[in-house]
Amino acid sequence: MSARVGVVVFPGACDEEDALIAVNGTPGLEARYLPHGERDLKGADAVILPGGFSYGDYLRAGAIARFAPVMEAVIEFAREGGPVLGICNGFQVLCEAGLLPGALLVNESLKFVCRQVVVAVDSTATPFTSGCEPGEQLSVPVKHTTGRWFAPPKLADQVEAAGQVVLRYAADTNPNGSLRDVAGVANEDGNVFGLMPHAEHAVDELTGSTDGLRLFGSLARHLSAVTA
Amino acid sequence: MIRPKEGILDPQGQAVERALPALGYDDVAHVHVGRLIELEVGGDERTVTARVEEMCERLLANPLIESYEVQAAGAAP
Amino acid sequence: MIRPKEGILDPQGQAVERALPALGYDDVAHVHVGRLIELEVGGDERTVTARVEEMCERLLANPLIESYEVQAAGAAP
Amino acid sequence: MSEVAVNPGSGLPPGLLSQAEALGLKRSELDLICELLGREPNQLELAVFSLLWSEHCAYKHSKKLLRKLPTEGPRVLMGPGENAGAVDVGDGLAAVFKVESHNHPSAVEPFQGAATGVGGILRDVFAVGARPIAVLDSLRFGDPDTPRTRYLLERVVAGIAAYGNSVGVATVGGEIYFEPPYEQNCLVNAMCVGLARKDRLVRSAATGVGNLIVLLGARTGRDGIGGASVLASAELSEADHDKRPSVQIGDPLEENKLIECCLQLVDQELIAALQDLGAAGLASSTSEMASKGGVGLDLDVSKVPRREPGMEPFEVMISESQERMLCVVEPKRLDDVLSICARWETRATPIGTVTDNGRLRVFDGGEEVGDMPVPALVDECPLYDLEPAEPADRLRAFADPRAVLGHDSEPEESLRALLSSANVASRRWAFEQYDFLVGSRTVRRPEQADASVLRLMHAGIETERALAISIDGNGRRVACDPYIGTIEAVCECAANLSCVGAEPLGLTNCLNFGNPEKPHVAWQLTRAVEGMASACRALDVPVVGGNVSLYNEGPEGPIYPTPIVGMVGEVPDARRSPSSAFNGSREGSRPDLVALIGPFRPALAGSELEKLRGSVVPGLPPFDLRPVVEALAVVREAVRAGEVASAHDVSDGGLAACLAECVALGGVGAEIDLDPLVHRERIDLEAALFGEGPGGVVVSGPREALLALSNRAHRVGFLAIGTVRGPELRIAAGAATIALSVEEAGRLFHSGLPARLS
Ligand SMILES: Nc1ncnc2c1ncn2[C@@H]1O[C@H](COP(=O)(O)OP(=O)(O)O)[C@@H](O)[C@H]1O
Ligand SMILES: [Mg+2]
Repeated sequence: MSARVGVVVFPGACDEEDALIAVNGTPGLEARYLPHGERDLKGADAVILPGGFSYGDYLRAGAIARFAPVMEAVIEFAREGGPVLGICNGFQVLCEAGLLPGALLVNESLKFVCRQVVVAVDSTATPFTSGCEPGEQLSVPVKHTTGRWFAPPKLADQVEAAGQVVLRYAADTNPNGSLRDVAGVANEDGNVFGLMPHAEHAVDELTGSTDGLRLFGSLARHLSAVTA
Repeated sequence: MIRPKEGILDPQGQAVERALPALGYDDVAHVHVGRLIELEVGGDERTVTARVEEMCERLLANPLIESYEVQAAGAAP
Repeated sequence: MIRPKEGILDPQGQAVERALPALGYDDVAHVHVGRLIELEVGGDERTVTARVEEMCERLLANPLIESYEVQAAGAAP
Repeated sequence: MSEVAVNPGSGLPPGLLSQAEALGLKRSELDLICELLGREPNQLELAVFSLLWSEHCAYKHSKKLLRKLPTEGPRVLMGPGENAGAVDVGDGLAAVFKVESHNHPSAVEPFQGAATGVGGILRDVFAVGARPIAVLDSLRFGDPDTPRTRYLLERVVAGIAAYGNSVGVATVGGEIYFEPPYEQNCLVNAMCVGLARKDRLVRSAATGVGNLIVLLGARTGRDGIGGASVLASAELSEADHDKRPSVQIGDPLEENKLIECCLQLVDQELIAALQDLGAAGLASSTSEMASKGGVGLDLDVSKVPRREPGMEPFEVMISESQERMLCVVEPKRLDDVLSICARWETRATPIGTVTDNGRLRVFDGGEEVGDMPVPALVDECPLYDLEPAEPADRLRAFADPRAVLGHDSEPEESLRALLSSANVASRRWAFEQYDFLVGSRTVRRPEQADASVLRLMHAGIETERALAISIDGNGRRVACDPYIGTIEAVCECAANLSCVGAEPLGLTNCLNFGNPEKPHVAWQLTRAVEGMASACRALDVPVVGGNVSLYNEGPEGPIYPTPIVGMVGEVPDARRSPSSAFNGSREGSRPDLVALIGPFRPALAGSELEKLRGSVVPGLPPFDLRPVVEALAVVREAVRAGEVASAHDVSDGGLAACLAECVALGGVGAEIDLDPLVHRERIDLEAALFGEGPGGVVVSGPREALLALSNRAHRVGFLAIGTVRGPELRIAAGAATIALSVEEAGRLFHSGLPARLS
């Protein structure tokens, strides 16, 4: 039986269907939507906060979504060790919610940037990268205005030391000016992971690349192990 | 201080206004989100204010949709 | 009033600072761009300020990267 | 009600006439309004008439001309007259599309103007029940060296990005040209393509007496009332004036919810008609819905949710507040409709009912504040005949482009200048600001191929097929010859589709011209429409919709006449859509051959090279459409058969620029010999290298495949011109050789635009 992945839908979401397609295209996973007003996760084995512009990204990206009713359940699920993946806007929401360290700032260019980039896997100690090789390079697109990961120096050192940096942009390809080329970070336990690159837009050769499946495939394997 | 002009749609303000009750603040009204630009310019207060107003008119604000107000914050340290 | 914290790169402020000399303002320094949020809340000044500070802490600002300052503007008309 | 007998030409109170004139109505039009009403209009009626009888709503100067366009075809599901056109794309699906201009608002406030332009064209597409899947933008600015152009470009692109990205629709393509005549009056045209189930297409005709008119979406403010504020009953102070913003602000979050809400209403078949609120707001949307349904409507403006206190009824009727839609609902379905709207957090308010009296009656609570016959509003506006006259000098109205290249420049220097020129250089600076991926349909991204390719997938229906989309138009060439230039624009669009293996299914267009009351502008417009009609007939492509934007003039005169053509085509196998770039991966084994297909007869007239030399002269060489159409079919078949690895049509900058792009984008060099072309066409070297014209496509592919293709392509023109290999592009033609390293080609091409903007 496939593991169930809940894809949270906030008002103003954009890439929720793309996340759904990516999950459903991964053997062993099955996706369903979790509307923002839901108070429980309907038995989801993992949760994805997809990309988009929740609540228009008005005020600050992710700031308002973080208070949606469904987030209480997501936070509790994360605290209990459930796998939670935040992609782009989802990453911003997880930082705003305090589930991930640091914050995302406006790109150095001040502009939205949509391009294919290469990221290297720095940590395989998350359910989303456990199937990757350390240092493995993935070709995935980014598309965001607010993707410059930042943490005050002490926090950044802690995050590095604890091995929480999961993805880094390959040398000279950092699209937003993020600190230490960080493209994705996890919490201390590794079960909550946020990344700016859109892994869900890299699941089909026809539309660009399939490297995103490395992440979804890892999750499928992880879930089949824990639910078996 | 740059604000959306009266009568101009302020989607940001609306979004904040709608978000606050969920956090338990249900008596908040008329939320508007604008921009705060702080800068240091040399000169005495009168001329500085006049020059910054000119900057607002020409660059900092969009007079078609925004109004601005200049406040002098005293001499720089 | 919400400002980018000191020490954090503020590309918006930099962009303004770079644009001003082209308009003939070449003695402007330390430009920072923040947000100005104005809202109406009931209550006396002390409690209102405290409540709005709480809103900033929880929603309006992100304390990791932004500092905030609350100013009471007097009773609503 | 006024009882003054109307005696056209005499009895009108002077106040009324001056108000009408301030609103843009002619005296004769006011007389006609009085006659149709049987009395003088009150203030609200005057406001409504003046807007519905404006050029923008009534197409006073273009309606007769547009009848020349072919609009029928076996695949057409909806033609001009609906909010957007629709063609059958098989599997029970329809592709819905339209292009629209937002030129003037963008010239005033480029960010919001462009943003709301995107919002508006999306609404036209989901108004017929289609999910918007792609946006393309067609932009025209002045010389990129002026601060005004840089400001407009930056802000327009940022506005499109802000709205399109945030609403969640991919911006997959477009075009940008820089020419001095657009300096004051930039052009911002946006095209949207959507997908719908064929059996769920919705029309805008209001039907069913007793049905409810329900307003959806944003609250109504005083947006866009500026011009009509002469009608405000109270004296206006400066401060009040500020309350009627001429600039509308877009709210993509509201639109995102509105799209989902409307599509769900359509999907559940809960509404009888749907219509967006665009120019002239409620006034135009209600009267057009009533007109199409042959019914009347009673509206109560007091029910309309307001953003501002103290709005007058006429303001509510003509407000252009964004992100609003109108639908017709049977009373028994109202509760279902309201509950879906609540789910999407979309405001929904019944504001009127359908009647059988053919009148638009407006109430403010219990009081009647307006009563107008619907046909008078929609059908009786006088149409004007154009008075075209060909000017002695077609280009006199336009300033010459600045010369940046000498008349005797060497070929290599010319190629460098062209490749990095504002009109030829890569548009990456712009398109990277757009989300071209959302929706998971994008098979060919910007710059990967001549047309954008999107997988055909909608509402659980998956196919192997794809849609190809392109938008094109070259105002300078149209200025040189409006008839031929417009034909070329249509051919260019079709060529782009052929390069990805697509067959055109339908065409949409936006006619951006100057003041049609000027005889030479009328002539340009007439010839352009005639050219479009000829090209569409030759290609067998129906026109399914479009838009007209007239009076585009700055203080220095009119813009270049600029018909913009958008086309949607069908690709049978999404996996077989080659890129524009040469493919270096087979290098070493047996490198790909390069061939030029088609009856390409390059000439320097109207070319980018002439522009760089500051000497554009009137006239374009005439050509036969039939062989061009045949050549495009040959290319299309070759692509579909998988015979070619790349296909790129020859356009701005001619063959040399085309080849340099194939090299720059492919990261591999080529050895090219243009002597075969020079001999076939008996042209000089410069014309062969940099001449432009329709009907040329550069393809590359494995030797055997191209040799096989040459047999079939022979009759439409096939020249083997070289090989894909090496670290540089070498072009030999007669005694001249051009050599440009791959690296330099890439640098020139990619830095051309950003270098001009910093
Ligand atoms: N250049 C054109 N070619 C074909 N159809 C056109 C053209 N211009 C306008 N139309 C058609 O006329 C109708 C009215 O256009 P428009 O006023 O732009 O519609 P809307 O108000 O829905 O935006 C539409 O159906 C449109 O497709
Ligand atoms: Mg419409």
